[in-house]
Amino acid sequence: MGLQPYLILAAVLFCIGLFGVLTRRNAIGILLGIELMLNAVNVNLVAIARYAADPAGLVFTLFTISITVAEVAVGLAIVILIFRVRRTVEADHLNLLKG
Amino acid sequence: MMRDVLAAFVLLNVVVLIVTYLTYVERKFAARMQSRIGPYRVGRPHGWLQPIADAIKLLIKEDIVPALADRPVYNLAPIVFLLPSLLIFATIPFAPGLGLADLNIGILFFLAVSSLEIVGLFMGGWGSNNKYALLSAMRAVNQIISYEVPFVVTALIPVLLAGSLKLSTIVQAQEGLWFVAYPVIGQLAFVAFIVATIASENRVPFDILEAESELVAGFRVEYSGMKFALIQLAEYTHMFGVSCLGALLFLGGWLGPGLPGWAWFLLKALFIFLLVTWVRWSFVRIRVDQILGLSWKVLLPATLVLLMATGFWVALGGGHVA
Amino acid sequence: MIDAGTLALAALGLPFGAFVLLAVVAPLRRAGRAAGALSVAAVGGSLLAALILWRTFPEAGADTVELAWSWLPAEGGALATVGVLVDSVAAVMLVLVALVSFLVQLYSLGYLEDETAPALGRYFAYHSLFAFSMIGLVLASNFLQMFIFWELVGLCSYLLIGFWYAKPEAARAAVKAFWVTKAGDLGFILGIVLLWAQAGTFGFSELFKMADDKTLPLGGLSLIMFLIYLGAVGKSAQFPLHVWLPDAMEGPTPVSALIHAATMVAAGVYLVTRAYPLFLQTPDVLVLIGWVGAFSALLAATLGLVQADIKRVLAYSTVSQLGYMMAALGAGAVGAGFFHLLTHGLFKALLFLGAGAVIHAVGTNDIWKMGRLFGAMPQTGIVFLVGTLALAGIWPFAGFFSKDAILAGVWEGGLTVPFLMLALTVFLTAFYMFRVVFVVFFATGHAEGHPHDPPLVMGGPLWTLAGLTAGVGILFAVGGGGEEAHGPSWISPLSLGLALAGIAFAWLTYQRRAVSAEMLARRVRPLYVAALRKFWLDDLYGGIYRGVILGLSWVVGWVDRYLVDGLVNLASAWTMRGGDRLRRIQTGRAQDYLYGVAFGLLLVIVWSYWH
Amino acid sequence: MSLEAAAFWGLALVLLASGLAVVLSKNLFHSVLYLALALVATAGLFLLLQAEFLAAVQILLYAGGVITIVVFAIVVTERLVGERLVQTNRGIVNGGLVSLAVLIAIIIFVTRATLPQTPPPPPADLTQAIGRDLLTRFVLPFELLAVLFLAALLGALFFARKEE
Repeated sequence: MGLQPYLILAAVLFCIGLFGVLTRRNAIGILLGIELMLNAVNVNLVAIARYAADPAGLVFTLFTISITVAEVAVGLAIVILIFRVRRTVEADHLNLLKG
Repeated sequence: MMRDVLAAFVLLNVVVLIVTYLTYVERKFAARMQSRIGPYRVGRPHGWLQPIADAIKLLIKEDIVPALADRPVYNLAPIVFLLPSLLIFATIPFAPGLGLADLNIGILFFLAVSSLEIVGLFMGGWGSNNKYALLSAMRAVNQIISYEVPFVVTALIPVLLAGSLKLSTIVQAQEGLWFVAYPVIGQLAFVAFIVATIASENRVPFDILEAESELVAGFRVEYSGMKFALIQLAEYTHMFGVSCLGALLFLGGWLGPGLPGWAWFLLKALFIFLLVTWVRWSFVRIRVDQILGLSWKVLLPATLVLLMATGFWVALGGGHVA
Repeated sequence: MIDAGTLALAALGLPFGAFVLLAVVAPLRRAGRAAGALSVAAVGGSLLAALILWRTFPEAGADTVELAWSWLPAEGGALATVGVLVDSVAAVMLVLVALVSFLVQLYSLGYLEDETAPALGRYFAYHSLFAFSMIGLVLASNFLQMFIFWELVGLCSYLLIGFWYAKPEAARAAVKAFWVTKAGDLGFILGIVLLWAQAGTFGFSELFKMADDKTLPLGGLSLIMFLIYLGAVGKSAQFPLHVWLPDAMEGPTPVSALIHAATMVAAGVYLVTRAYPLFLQTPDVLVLIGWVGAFSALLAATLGLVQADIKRVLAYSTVSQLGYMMAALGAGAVGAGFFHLLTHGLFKALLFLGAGAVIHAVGTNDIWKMGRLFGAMPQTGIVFLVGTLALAGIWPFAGFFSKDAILAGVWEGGLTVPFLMLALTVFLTAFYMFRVVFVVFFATGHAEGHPHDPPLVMGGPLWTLAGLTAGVGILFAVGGGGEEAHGPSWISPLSLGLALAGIAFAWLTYQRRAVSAEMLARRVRPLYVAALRKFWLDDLYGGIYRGVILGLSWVVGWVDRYLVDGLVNLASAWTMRGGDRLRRIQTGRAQDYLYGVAFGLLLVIVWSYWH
Repeated sequence: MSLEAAAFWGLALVLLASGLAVVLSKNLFHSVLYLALALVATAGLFLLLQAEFLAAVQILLYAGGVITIVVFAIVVTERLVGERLVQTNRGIVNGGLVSLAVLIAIIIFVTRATLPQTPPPPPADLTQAIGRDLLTRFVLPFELLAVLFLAALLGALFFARKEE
């Protein structure tokens, strides 16, 4: 089996995640979409590492996984904080940055 | 291929049988500690048919689903809860060559799969749509996040000493000296491991998630019949699995004179199981904040320091680096 | 026999262990005296290791022992190594450092008995850190590691000068010491990095080998060595960066004895000694070192004449003696300079500890508030006298031989003018030191209270150092004056004569009052005033700061306020109008921005089709 | 069809289906569960690619860590047993179009590239290789990761502290 199916699978997964991030109303839902996108990236990295016989890709997957965990922890801390203050996690209502 | 499937099937049944009788062992043990007799009537004189009777009783009970439950989640929860508990046995070597798959990342596989259990637990708590169940699941998340980290860290100490993630290699490295007898490091790590084990099994004194007097029966309060049986089975299977891990990591697995390897192994696992049970029936429950504080303020720093010390020790030439 | 590397590591590790224990185990630290005992025990162990190392060194077949571990792994080999490098210089220096540290810590137990327990614990934690850092500096096997320890001792110096941080002068002095030495350190690290860029290594052994084989690229080496020397200028308080050392006397006296007399300030000299094979490649820098050293010696000696604070006199004499060492190094007499470093370490620590005993007994630093103390504190008087004689360079004390060797070395090195400065300094040194001795111990006047000799825990170190100061000298006197002094035969009588003249002059002025000090001051009024004002150097630095920097800031401020702001205001007016139109794009919803990201991604992909 | 290909297509099907469910499900809790499924399926893909170590890490950190934290956040933000938060999607057409455009662009890109058809033989001990690379070639990123974690830790502490 070639590398191509893996890359295409990752691309589809990435776009599903992108779709989720673009359309979800709930901040947590958006985070879930981001997780999917990152996951797609990991699939790419591991697949390419396998086919290029270079562990660099695996090392970087390790990095992305651990960074994602940290990101989720902080991201959700922010979500909870927003909820505490504004009693909502609807992304539509979170427009304090509005110009 | 067919051989593997067959082996898996046999293993599954053996494990389930052992676990079924573990409940019996625990009940008898607890009864002795409290000067009672324990199960007695079914299968006189020692009540040795009691687990079978229990299983049959639960199987023929009516399956109740709460009206407001999140049905698919509620129904799937026991299975999701049970699966990881059974999967962890895939990598456990019972004796040299006796085991399904002796992965070269065995211990990591064990830790990873057993961490999935929380998903099933939470599905049950959430799906029941019951405030006790949900509170219990919340507490479980708190506690398991807190104790997962020290648990992994203590499990890494034997890994460092043996220089391998492969469970059979870790056991082989203990030829001559079990890691529990390793000077200083071994004992401290073992104590930390037992504490983290008790917490990860949600046993007294860390059983806040099913604290009967507060939460009725915790996340499984709405379950009955077969599903309840599955949850119980999963819990005891997990306990047995962790006991096996402890036997592998610290007590030298199948190593021992005279008896065949698998017998030694099971005895050691039983020993850890009884140790935990002994703690369970001896202590009182402590508060949620105390449990979390113990994990983050005492256990985690202590195990991290221990891990660092082990690292230095190994770097200086101790250990069995391959 | 334990091998040298292990011993060196033990000497290094013990104080570090003590420091970590004291830093981590708070109850132990707060216990005060227990912390002190631990720290003293650790550094005592270091001393033992150092002594064994010194006695058994050099081992058969190797005159340097190097242990190295690679550090900072990178593609294409490790970037640097850490390790210990022991040779005869390091071994001797190690003994000095461990010895003085040990004695001073012991002494501190008595000197600081009035401190609260937590403060005492903190003091000893710093001391342990200092001992570790200084030993690490001595044993460093490469420039990078040396720099790290160099900064660590600087940090300890800062912490210990500011030990009484509630006292504003102490806090200010700590900061001043920190910044002034940092100015030198900046040069040091620049030099190291440039050297690395040139030679590709930090390691001493490799660099010396390259210097030996003439493979060291010489282009720009003068600049590099000058920059490295700047570090030594800051640490060893050479002109013009000497201003921090007198102020550093705000710290506890044992600290002054240890850090600002015997060990840390000598680190600069040690650095030059250590890197001497490299300095040899750049004779112009060496000449500069010689001149600056001699000038520092003379300048500090004149400043020492007018101080009323006993510790400040000693501080200036430290600067002066460091100048001697540097001058010797500059003239090529490495052995003499290093020898003086050792003897000076002993007798200056002795002097400071003696001064500390006096201060402890009298409760003031001002020499005019003391007097006739010899009767009350005979032991202190005797040891102080021993130290003073050594510092003045009187036969047969240790200072005589080392100073003699330096004078001979500088003369032989052909630096005539620096030689004259140093010779004059000999006279001045004897004069101002005996000024202190006569005023404090013999002349009229009386101290308040009932001063008495210090307790054994303080007296022990004093007598030990006094014995060593005298003993080393006698050893040399018997042994024939050392090998270094091979200058003309008239140098020894000259320096001895100058020193004796200085003592006699001081005796006339301050004991017999045959010469009036006031009249002397009037005669050389400009010089007297200048010395009182520290030759306006501190004022100059302050003035530079106030005049140049603040003036520049004012100009910059004006430019900023009117020219730049004018442009900015103009730009902002346009931006505001533009922004008002653009703000509609900014909805504040993260997802709308993500559309932008997605479009960007699309653009990148489409663009890549053509490439 | 070889066993490997069968496993790949099976996993791909699960992965994509659960991925779609993540972004389309109206029940946030179900979304998270589907995400867990997707993550486990990804771990399966890693196994297929002979990266067992990463598969284990993926499950341990993602499934054990991320999922737990997300669930936690859901419970906290839905006020324990409050009303079930029905979450909907907004601007489905726009989002769909943009995602589809990106997908098509990537697929064209991928199909135009020449990619290896067969994997090279797997290395002897990948775990060891990862470990060695982590502490030699990539030691700087590794150290930076530690700094990042420290920052994340401080950030989480900052957010979690009690309101004054």
